[in-house]
Amino acid sequence: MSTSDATHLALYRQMVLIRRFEEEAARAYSQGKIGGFLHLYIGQEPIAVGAVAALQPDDYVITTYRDHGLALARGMTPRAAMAELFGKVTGCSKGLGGSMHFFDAEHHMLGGYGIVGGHIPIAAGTAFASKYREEKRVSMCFFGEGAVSIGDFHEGLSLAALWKLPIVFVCENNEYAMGTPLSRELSVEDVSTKALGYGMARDRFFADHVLTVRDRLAEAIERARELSEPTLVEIRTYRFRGHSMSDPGKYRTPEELEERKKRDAVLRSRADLEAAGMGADVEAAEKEIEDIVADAVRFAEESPEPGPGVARSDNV
Amino acid sequence: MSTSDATHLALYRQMVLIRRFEEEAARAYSQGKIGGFLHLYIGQEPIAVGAVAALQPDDYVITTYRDHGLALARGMTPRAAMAELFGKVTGCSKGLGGSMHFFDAEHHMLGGYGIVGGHIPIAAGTAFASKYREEKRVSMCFFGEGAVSIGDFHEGLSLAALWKLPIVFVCENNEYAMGTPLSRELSVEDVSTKALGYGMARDRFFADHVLTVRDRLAEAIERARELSEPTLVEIRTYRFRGHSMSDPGKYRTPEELEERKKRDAVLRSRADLEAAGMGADVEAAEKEIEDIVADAVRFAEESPEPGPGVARSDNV
Amino acid sequence: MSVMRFREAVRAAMIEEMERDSRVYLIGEEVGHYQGAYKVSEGMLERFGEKRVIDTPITESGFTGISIGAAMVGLRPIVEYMTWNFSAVAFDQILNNAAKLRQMSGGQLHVPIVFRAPNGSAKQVGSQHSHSMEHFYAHVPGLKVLAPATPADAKGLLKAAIRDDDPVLYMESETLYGVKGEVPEDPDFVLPMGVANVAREGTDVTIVSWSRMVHVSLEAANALEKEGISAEVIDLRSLRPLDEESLVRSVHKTHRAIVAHEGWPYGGVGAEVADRIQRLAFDDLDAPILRVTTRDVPMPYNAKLEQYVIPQAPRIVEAAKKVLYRA
Amino acid sequence: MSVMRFREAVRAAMIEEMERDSRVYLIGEEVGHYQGAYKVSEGMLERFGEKRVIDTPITESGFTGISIGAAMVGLRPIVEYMTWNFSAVAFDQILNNAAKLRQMSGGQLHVPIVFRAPNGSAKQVGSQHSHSMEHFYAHVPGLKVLAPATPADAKGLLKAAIRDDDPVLYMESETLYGVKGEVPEDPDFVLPMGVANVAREGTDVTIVSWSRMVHVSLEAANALEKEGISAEVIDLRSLRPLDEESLVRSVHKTHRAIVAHEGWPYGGVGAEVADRIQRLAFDDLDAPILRVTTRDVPMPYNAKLEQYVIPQAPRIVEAAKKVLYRA
Ligand SMILES: Cc1ncc(C[n+]2csc(CCOP(=O)(O)OP(=O)(O)O)c2C)c(N)n1
Ligand SMILES: Cc1ncc(C[n+]2csc(CCOP(=O)(O)OP(=O)(O)O)c2C)c(N)n1
Ligand SMILES: [Mg+2]
Ligand SMILES: [Mg+2]
Repeated sequence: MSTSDATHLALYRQMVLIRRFEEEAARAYSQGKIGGFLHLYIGQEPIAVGAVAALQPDDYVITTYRDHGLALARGMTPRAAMAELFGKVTGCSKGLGGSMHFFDAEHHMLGGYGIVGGHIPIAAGTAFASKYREEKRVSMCFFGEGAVSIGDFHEGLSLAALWKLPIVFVCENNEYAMGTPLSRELSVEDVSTKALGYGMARDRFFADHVLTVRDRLAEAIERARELSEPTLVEIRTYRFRGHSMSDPGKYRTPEELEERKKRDAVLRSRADLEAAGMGADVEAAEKEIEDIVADAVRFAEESPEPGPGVARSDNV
Repeated sequence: MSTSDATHLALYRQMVLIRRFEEEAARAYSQGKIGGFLHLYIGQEPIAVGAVAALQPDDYVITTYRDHGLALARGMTPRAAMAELFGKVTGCSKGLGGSMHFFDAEHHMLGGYGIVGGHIPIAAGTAFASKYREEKRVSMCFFGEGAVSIGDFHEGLSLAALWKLPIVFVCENNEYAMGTPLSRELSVEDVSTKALGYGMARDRFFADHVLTVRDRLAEAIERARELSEPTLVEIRTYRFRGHSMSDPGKYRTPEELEERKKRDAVLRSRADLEAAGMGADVEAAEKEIEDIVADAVRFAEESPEPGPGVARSDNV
Repeated sequence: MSVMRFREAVRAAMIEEMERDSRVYLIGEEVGHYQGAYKVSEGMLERFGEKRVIDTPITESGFTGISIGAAMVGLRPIVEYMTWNFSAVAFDQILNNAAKLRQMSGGQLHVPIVFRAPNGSAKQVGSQHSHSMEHFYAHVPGLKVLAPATPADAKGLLKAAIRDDDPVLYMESETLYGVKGEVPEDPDFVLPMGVANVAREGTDVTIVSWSRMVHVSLEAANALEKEGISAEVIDLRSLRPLDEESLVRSVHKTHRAIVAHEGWPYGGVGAEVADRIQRLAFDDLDAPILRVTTRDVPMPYNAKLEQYVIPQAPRIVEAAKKVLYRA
Repeated sequence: MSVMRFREAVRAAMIEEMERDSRVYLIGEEVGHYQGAYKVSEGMLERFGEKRVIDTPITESGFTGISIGAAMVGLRPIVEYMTWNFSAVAFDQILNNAAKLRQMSGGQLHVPIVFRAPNGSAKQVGSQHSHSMEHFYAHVPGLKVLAPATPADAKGLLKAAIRDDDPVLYMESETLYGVKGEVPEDPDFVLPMGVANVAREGTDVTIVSWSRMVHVSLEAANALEKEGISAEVIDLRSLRPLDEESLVRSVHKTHRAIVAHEGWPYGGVGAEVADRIQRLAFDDLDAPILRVTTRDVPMPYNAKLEQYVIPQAPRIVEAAKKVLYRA
């Protein structure tokens, strides 16, 4: 296997991990084992996986409530992730955070945030800290296109541009904010044009392939690392599930959904790998993932719940 | 006198009224007759005066705490304006608002606002109402370049562009936000470029002449009135006084200030009018203004203060 | 009278007022095509069209400001936040513009606007989505704050809010939307603001509450009854203005009071109620006023911890016994 | 000991802590080149350079969020708002991120940050610039809120705040900046948070206060003394955590209490103090607790009306007499 094939296989494996993890989470949710909101990342896997492949392990990443994909790509154990969804004390956030608030400080995954746009200045702040400490560390901030109209998007980007912070802003444009299509969200559907007013570098492409994502983001990451300059990157994508588990998804047609599923980057990578003669490796990886996810579910089910003391804000 | 000369004279008169009004206000402030903050408009007069000349009387205007100029240009009586500064019950806001909160509902001057950026969505809301009622009414919103980085600027413009509201956003770029020069405020000093990301029409020019302001704004006003489309207009200008009365103004050199005073649009109009043979009219107007301002000060001094009942929020 | 759910009562109030007055419209995230995140506005887009049922991008500060501006010049917006939590990004607009414009303009302007949304805990929605925002807003003069507990009150008070000439904040609850009750059909069924309701008469202890917690308080009152304790439950309904008289009247009878509410213990509406009672009915009190509140922590996600943190009937019962010195 | 003004004490605390710890820096509008809107940070840019004294554009939510992010990964920012009023546009960042991150991350992250600014009324700055923001923030678990009244406390508490590992909100007052007092020079003079100070001993009535109002309360106490009434003045200094014990101890002695503060009457810190006293010292109380607050209106601009609206010593005197049944 060539190095690049091995890499691709590893990225494929990550994408499958996210997908299978979330499919099982969805099942557990419908069994009442997971509560609250559950926003699935299914369909958008190439973004988190491609991004992490282009980053260094100690770069900072931060995202929205749709955070399982990034956390897993970044190295959070499926056990800690699933246990968090089950509200268990063995979860990444001790069962206090839930699906929307995954944190993994060890892997510099600085959280999933519930207020649209609120984490964008926070991400800029991590980049500010890197610059302050004169580290060559990059921050990467993920958000949906729904966040682009809100004040904190603008303030975060304004300051990052003015202060030349080492950050990559990644807009995962999946064409819907909950039930609102792009056309009712933004007067200009090309999100990357927002960069013009900040004099910020920009990029824009489709997440049709995990390697495309990795390579295009690598350019923005290099700009941040070497020049300490921010970039706004719009990645077009699509979510295959509802906004959250409670979303009936009536705002789009089954045809549209089926059409978009044909562009599924997970299938695309699988096909590529098979074509490259790695069908056996693919199947071995998939088998392994099944076991890992099943183990995560078992672990989550068997783990204890947090006791009242854990809820105290001064005692965590 | 030609119609256009008569118009120019009238606009000159307005500018002089604002200037002399504020000079007297500054004097009263240093005598302790006016309290709180006092932000003078001196140097920026061609903007409010030119804008009002281009608007219809029932169009809506709204601005920041630097609001005397717009209020007077719009037709607020100098008496009501000065009495407000003196905190008297005869003031436009009954002495409750003060310098930063001039309101004149009769003239559709919908206020001076103290929170930077906060009035921008409010202005868009007045345009929303006009559109809702299918009136051909335009809203015009004034703000400093310091407001351009804040969230409400972005949200106001985003929604105005998306919903095609009949509004003109006028950024009075006087190169400083308090003591902060443009270079430390914005990564792109050309404020009008912000329009690109909203797909909004834009314009940009210097307020060197009141007639330029009127004519250029007329284009944006027409776009709002006829097409119900917003425009972002950046007007470069300069304030000749400190940010407020308490500002020592150490952030700029006396040379810079003197240089800019040479471009004073009030002097420019005066010179034009004299050259057009209207020296006598100019002097008559100036004389008249002296009397009006003196009367306003007298009125303000002699007016009664509001009693405790006036402060009750349900009783105004 | 007809029986309807809380969510339907809210909807009926909006529909009736929109039929009655063309200046009234509904604006917010997903209120139109999506039929409301919690289906409160279901069918309204179809009925009134895009002009009057307006979907917004995620711009709470922006559409709050826009609605204040529109109200200022004569429209009468109903602003829906997806939940009250998200009003935190519009806090300045509500505090500095909606609440102040009447006074700071010397009475020239006023802002006839309703802000409404579900408030308080939902189910396991965690730290950033479980706020009881009334505790922030009731502090502010220039705002009225309502928090009904029943479908009838929901309708009557929302109609009052929409007809009011000043800003009214109206607190719903996701966990109340399904609750059924009798609701008057009279299109002019409008309840006065600032009048509490005695949800249950009693003689031994007064339990003051509002919104969802009224039901929990009634549950506690039932439990207390079994132990021979007669609890009176006051449903405030209106937090600002606050019906002091009803509080005083009840405590005059019972001599003991508890305030049971969602939201953190420090300050807020609960502390205000306690302060008013101790101030206005000091000589009537035979025991300190106790408060049963959400515990003083951000809301945990875990289901049991969440229930532990939110006030439950047994905690109210315990507090009642304490003020009766029966603990 | 050296005598310094309140503003100098604040500055000294910042300078000492910045000398001590390179992770500490100051950020805000006009803190650098302009030397601070109220000259609190005068000379600091020269001393520490642009890297550590950072002027921002007008982006309160942005620079609050940026500072929270920087704190989360190890820096220790001091965030200055030009006044606390402007924090209203950053409300969500403080409420949802600063206050919650420790808990919602299961303890993985924490946010060592100080937010500071002048608070309360200044002089005739009107409706939108005269808020007492402590009443909103003290409600929130995960935040600490300090409000010193003297230069010594200003220094000792600010140093404590900067050294704390969690968010601390620190309330100054424009009208206090010029006040002089003795201040310890020891670079490790750090006061504990959550400990009130008896600003004046007395036996007949307890007046609870903080920040600028402590001085007004002392003025009232002097006036009361002339009428033979001995007032004890408690300077809370720390609003959250709140020193219940000191309150109880004082009321145990005086049997009567007044809370005197700037900010509106509904809810807030004053109501909380009243609630704690009635709850924890019920049997000691001989009269209801009264509150002397900013009146329940947006701040008017007119000078006399402003003074009428803000609590003055005579109003405290009157309240004291009332609880002593001498009115
Ligand atoms: C300030 C705020 N307003 C509203 C919400 C409710 N909300 C949660 S997610 C969402 C849609 C976000 O869409 P987008 O940014 O495109 O991200 P996606 O869900 O598509 O990943 C909304 C409206 C929120 N969380 N925060
Ligand atoms: C949200 C907010 N932050 C800070 C301030 C304090 N402040 C008042 S005016 C001002 C500068 C504004 O500059 P600019 O927008 O350029 O307007 P100009 O004063 O030059 O007319 C600042 C920082 C405020 N009023 N509101
Ligand atoms: Mg989206
Ligand atoms: Mg400016």
